[in-house]
Amino acid sequence: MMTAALSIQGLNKSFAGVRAITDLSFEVPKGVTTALIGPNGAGKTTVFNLVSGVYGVDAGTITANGVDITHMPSRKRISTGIARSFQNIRLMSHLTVLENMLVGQHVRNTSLRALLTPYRLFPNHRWKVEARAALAESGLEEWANETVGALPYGVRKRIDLVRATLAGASVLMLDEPAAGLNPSETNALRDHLKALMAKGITLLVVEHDMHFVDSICENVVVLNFGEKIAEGPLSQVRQNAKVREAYIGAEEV
Amino acid sequence: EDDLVLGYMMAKSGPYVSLANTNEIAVDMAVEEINAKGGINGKKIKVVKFDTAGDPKQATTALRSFAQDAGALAVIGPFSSSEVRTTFPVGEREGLAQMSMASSAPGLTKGFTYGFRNTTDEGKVIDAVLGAIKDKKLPMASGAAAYATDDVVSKSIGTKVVPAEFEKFSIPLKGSVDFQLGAFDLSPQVAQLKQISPDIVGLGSPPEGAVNLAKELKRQGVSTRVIGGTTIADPDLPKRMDGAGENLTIGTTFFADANDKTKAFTDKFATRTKAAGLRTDPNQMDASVYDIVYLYAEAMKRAGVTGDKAKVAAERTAIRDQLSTLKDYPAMEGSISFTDGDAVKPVYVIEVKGGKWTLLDTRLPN
Amino acid sequence: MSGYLTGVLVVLAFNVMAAYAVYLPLAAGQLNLGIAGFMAIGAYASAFLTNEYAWPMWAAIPVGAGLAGLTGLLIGIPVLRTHGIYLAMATFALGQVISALFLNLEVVGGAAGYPVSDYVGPNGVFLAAAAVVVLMLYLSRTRFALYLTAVKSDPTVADLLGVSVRGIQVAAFALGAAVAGFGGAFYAHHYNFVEAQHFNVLLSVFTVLYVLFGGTQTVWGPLVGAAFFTLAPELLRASDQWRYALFAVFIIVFMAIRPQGLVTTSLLRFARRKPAAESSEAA
Amino acid sequence: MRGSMLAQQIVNGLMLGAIYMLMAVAFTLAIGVLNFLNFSLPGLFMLGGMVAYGFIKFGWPTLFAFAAALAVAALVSLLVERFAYRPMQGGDPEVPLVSSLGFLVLLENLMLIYFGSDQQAFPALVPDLNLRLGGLVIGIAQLGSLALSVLLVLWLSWFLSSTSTGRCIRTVAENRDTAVLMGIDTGRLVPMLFIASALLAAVAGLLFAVNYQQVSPFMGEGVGFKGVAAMIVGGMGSIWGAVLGGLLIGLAEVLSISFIGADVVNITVYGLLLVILILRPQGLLGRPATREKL
Amino acid sequence: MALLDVSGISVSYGRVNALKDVSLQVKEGEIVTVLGANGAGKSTLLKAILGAVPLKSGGITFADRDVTRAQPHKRIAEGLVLVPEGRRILISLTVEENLKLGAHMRRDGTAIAGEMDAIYARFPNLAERRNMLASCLSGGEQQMLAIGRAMMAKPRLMMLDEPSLGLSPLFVQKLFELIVELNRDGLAVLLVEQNTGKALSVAHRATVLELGRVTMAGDPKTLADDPRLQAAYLGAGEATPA
Ligand SMILES: Nc1ncnc2c1ncn2[C@@H]1O[C@H](COP(=O)(O)OP(=O)(O)OP(=O)(O)O)[C@@H](O)[C@H]1O
Ligand SMILES: Nc1ncnc2c1ncn2[C@@H]1O[C@H](COP(=O)(O)OP(=O)(O)OP(=O)(O)O)[C@@H](O)[C@H]1O
Ligand SMILES: CC(C)C[C@H](N)C(=O)O
Ligand SMILES: [Mg+2]
Ligand SMILES: [Mg+2]
Repeated sequence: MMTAALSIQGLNKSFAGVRAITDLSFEVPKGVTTALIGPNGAGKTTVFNLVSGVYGVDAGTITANGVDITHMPSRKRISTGIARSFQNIRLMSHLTVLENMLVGQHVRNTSLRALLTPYRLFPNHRWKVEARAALAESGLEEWANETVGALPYGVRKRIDLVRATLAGASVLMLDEPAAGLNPSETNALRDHLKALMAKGITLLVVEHDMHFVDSICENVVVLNFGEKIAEGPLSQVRQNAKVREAYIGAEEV
Repeated sequence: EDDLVLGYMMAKSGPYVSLANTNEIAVDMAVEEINAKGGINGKKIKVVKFDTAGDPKQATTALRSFAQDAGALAVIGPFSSSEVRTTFPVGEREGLAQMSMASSAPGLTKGFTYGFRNTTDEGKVIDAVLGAIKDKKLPMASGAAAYATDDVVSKSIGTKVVPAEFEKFSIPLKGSVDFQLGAFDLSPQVAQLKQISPDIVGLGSPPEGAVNLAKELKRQGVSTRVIGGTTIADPDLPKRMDGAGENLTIGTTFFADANDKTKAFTDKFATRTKAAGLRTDPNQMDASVYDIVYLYAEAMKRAGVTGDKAKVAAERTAIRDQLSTLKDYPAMEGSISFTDGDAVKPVYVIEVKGGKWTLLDTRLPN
Repeated sequence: MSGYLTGVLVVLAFNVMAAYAVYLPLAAGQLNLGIAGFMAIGAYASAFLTNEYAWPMWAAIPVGAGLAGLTGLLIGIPVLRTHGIYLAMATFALGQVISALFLNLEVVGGAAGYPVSDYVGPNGVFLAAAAVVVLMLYLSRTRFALYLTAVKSDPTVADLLGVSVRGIQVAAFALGAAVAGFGGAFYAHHYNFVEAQHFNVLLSVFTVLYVLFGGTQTVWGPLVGAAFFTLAPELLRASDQWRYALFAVFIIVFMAIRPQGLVTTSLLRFARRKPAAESSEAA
Repeated sequence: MRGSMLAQQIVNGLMLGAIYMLMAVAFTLAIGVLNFLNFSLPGLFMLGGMVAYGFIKFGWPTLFAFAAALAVAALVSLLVERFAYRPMQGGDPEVPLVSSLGFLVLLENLMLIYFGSDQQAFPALVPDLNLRLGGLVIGIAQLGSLALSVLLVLWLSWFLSSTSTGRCIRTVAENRDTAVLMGIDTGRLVPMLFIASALLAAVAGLLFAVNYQQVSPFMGEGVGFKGVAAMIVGGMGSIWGAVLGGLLIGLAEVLSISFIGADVVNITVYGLLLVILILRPQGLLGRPATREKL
Repeated sequence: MALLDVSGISVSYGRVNALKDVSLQVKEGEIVTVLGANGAGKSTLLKAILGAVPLKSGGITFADRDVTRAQPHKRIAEGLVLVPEGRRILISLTVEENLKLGAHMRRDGTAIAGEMDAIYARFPNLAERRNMLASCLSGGEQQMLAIGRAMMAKPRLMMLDEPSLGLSPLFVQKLFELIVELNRDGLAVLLVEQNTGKALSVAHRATVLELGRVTMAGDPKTLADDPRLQAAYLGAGEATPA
């Protein structure tokens, strides 16, 4: 059997006595783009935070690419091939866009020598070339030397995504990548994600835009009050009464 | 044509201003007097000034500038012990004499042939004070020490000078308390002194510490005689203690009412400072710096200096040589000789009586 | 060179070294208000070795710097658990404690200070400062500098991207301490005297002041800040007792107009764009 | 050491602590609320004492002189707000520190030019301001400052936690831009805070002058730094922490002087601060920083 | 006379001209929606109306009063309120304190408690967490809090900047129902949305911004069918670096 890209077993987490995640188990098989959906406050971002190590788990295990990362320090987890983006965009505002990309590459480049190479003296240092290429792919090359401070929301959103991909991870967790994007930008995003999938990257996506989920995700996990209430292809999950009641509503399909 | 150039390091800004800001007037007075009488060897004295702000780093800059740019023959200053510690090595390398007017930490001139001080070691001063108290048969059955811990001079008074002198005068040292230079609250120290209740408290401190200690002693109702050295020789001290500090007894190298010479200096100084809107009573440093100019003048005269730029190195050395052997020069402060670079001169033991300094005794060296 | 200029430039050289000692951790968002303590360690340690064990200066000075760096490393590990203003206060307290320890350490003279026998001339001091500047310029071109800014900007995300936030912070802090110790060691051997009272809070605080004045966005800021703070009071010499008051007014007004400090990324970029409309990322 | 003396030393420590405590509260207002380590506060503390001294020497009645000193401190604090705080919004948090320190240097030097560097004797208001209980000597002014500090602190903590203005203040503390969007008149509120912390510092300075009958241009530095230490020990932003911290620092100082000696004061006081910061980075009564939610 | 009248305003951030000669009206009891690509200047427009960014030119009247030069708090006191982009809830305050903060301009103290209960009834998630720090809320919960906070101000005109961002489909539905309901009770609404379809379906009038300029305005039904609206989204509607 192939190991899953990400496997979560019996996960529990509460904050100050309030249960945020209860006995959650699910798997993201390699190459199967999966969506994590559910009402606001269901615990989706919390799952991401537990997987990336922002919080410690109360109980349960998390395995990424066959490695048990449950108690691994947050800093080390990205080296097991699992990277993420942020619901509230988090860019390093003192750095330029290109520099943000260079930080994103760090995990592939951790030797002391890499740390102390004066890469800035070489205009075409290979890491810079790579980062520029990645920016260009997302149509961001014109922003490369801007400090990220006051860039438009849509641009920042894409930067966040590109930075996550530069870690070279095989699993990408994206927290509401399409939120706040207009339809044309959403289309571009979809193309971008499809390209990543074609490269063999496994995606775990939290998203409220069901059309978007429909167009890229094979499997959907639905959370409510920290518990899994349904799992399966979206078309099937959609019919689930519990899901309709808690999440989708009488949505025009 | 050539003037005889003296460098002068002032401390006109920084922590010592109020002790040092009238020094310049004393220097100018002395220089004008000497020049009015025809100068030295037919040449006029010219003073080049530099404000060091009491900072050792700026003081070395000043010294370098006197040595390399101004062609000074000798240097008046620096002011404080800290500055002396950094400028004396430079002076030694440059072959340029310096004479400090205020630094009184023990042993500063040791190992330097170009370093001089027209100040008296605090050991000798305290010795004179205790001698005077003994001669006057004032109570001295028990003693304690009080000192500032973070100041060179104060700490050595409190930990070395006072214990040694008490022993010499067979006064049992019953305890000691210390405080920080910046301390404003001496209540814990005085509470301890209250328990010891000594006849004499040997104090090592700048004037601020003396004022605060006196006030706190009064507040807690402790009566004792505080004695100290030149570090608290501030003419305004009784006024600053504002009713406290009766019987405070110190040694100083300058007392305005000592004799005609000192009175004349005091009067002339007062007219000049008044015009400048400054403190009119000269302090010990004013007197010292005034005499430093005369001491240099005497040394230059004896060395026959010409101020010729070509001979500057030789003349600097000649001045140093004359100073180090100078004996019994009749200066304004009294008769001055040099041993190991330090001036040996009379000490006036003065006491606060009725909110005023009064002379208790004059102690001549030996 | 005139004696005056030499004296001023020597002071500048020491200020530059202190400035970079503050700058390194500051670039990673850590305000070190105890830099004087580390300078004291370098100064006393190297002076002790040359005085008591007759070590040659060229060996004693790096050892002094190393000892300061080591102290920075050992103390940095627990202290850097604190953040922001707490960290600033922890380093402030540390500086106070170190200087108080030396004040009471009788083997190095205690309050009386410690005369140093060996002498390093102005040129040696200039060389030392130049070496520090070159090292900083070099570092500013590496990923290390990039991570410093990343850690300052968003430590949480830097951590999730795999950057060892603690490692970078401790390294910056310890390296800064070593640079301070290096400067301190030269200080001792140039002025031939060290006293604990010299390495006080105000020294630490003023160093931070000119680093911020120069600007922390680029590696040039500390240099420019130190130069300004050394030279401006000299230019104001004529104004006598007003000089520090005028100086303070100037700082206040300047910082109100230009809070980012004197040298900023955009300033450098602007300057660079003029001659060549080239890549603007190096700064 | 005899018991009576220990009692006296504890009294001495608490009295000293009262001064630190007021300073600590002033700092806490500035930092906890405005996130601004306001180094001009020691300068305002000094102004409180020096300006009152100046006016008294000028011949003004004592109370007028006190009021004038407080008014001057408040005015200067408004300048600090205008030049050191307001332009720095949105920049690095360390930056306002520079200009506020600039103000400290400026104030000290102005006083230095006017009064000289000497410590000056502040006139005693009443010949003997002391309670004598058995062997104990307790300064009335000090006792008063202790009481005043506690009252001020009580009122302040109630005000910040329970009034609408208090909530607005905390909003500004968290995010000034958001505060503007919420319709908070930051142009009025922030200067008010500056005045409040300036008054605390200046009152502390006045009490200091009355207690110790001395003023000098540099009197703010030592007290100011200990005030910051007290604030941190207690926990930044916690007003009760400032009280606790002030008293602890005062006691630590006095007891280490009487048991060991003044040369260890800095080691014990700042060592205490360091140890507390390492063991409990948020201070004794401070809230621990929670790991932020992403 | 319109409740809000924005006439010919321009705003720039340094060299970036974010708004160019923009005019817009909101009448009493009306829902007006502003559409536009990312970076078109929608948020800037709302902030300018509130007075949080300075105008380069143009004027604004609100409730028959010229507020062009009035400070934001003056405008808010007049009954203008903004639910800002990115929620901007105060994370060091509790949920309840955030709500109370919304009412800080009001003098009618007694009514506040009742309204708070009404808001809790509408957003049960908030009721459960009323004494928790707002930093603990999930993204969607924070959005609810931001809207609740704005309601506490009892405004005459509520401006919402992308309120549906990050909300679940069910909640988006509820949100639009809420907007319609509040509007029915007399609240005027100025709505900025990416969710074009929904926004047009509730609005009485719509305005389209492109690169800081008004390019279309009018009836939402006709606009929805306008091919140019599609163009505004599908075309290169983005700002370029300065
Ligand atoms: N650090 C924390 N402290 C306390 N409670 C928390 C914390 N983080 C999350 N929670 C709570 O856990 C629950 C789940 O939050 P989470 O952010 O995971 O929701 P979500 O599913 O991502 O919702 P949304 O779609 O609105 O972003 C919420 O009720 C939230 O209040
Ligand atoms: N503080 C600022 N400094 C500089 N430029 C800014 C600032 N805020 C916005 N801008 C620029 O002004 C333009 C308009 O921005 P605005 O935020 O108003 O757009 P928007 O229509 O709300 O976009 P979005 O849909 O992404 O929220 C953009 O080009 C943006 O980069
Ligand atoms: C002015 C005095 C405080 C100077 C002191 N006597 C010293 O040696 O430095
Ligand atoms: Mg979420
Ligand atoms: Mg917007």
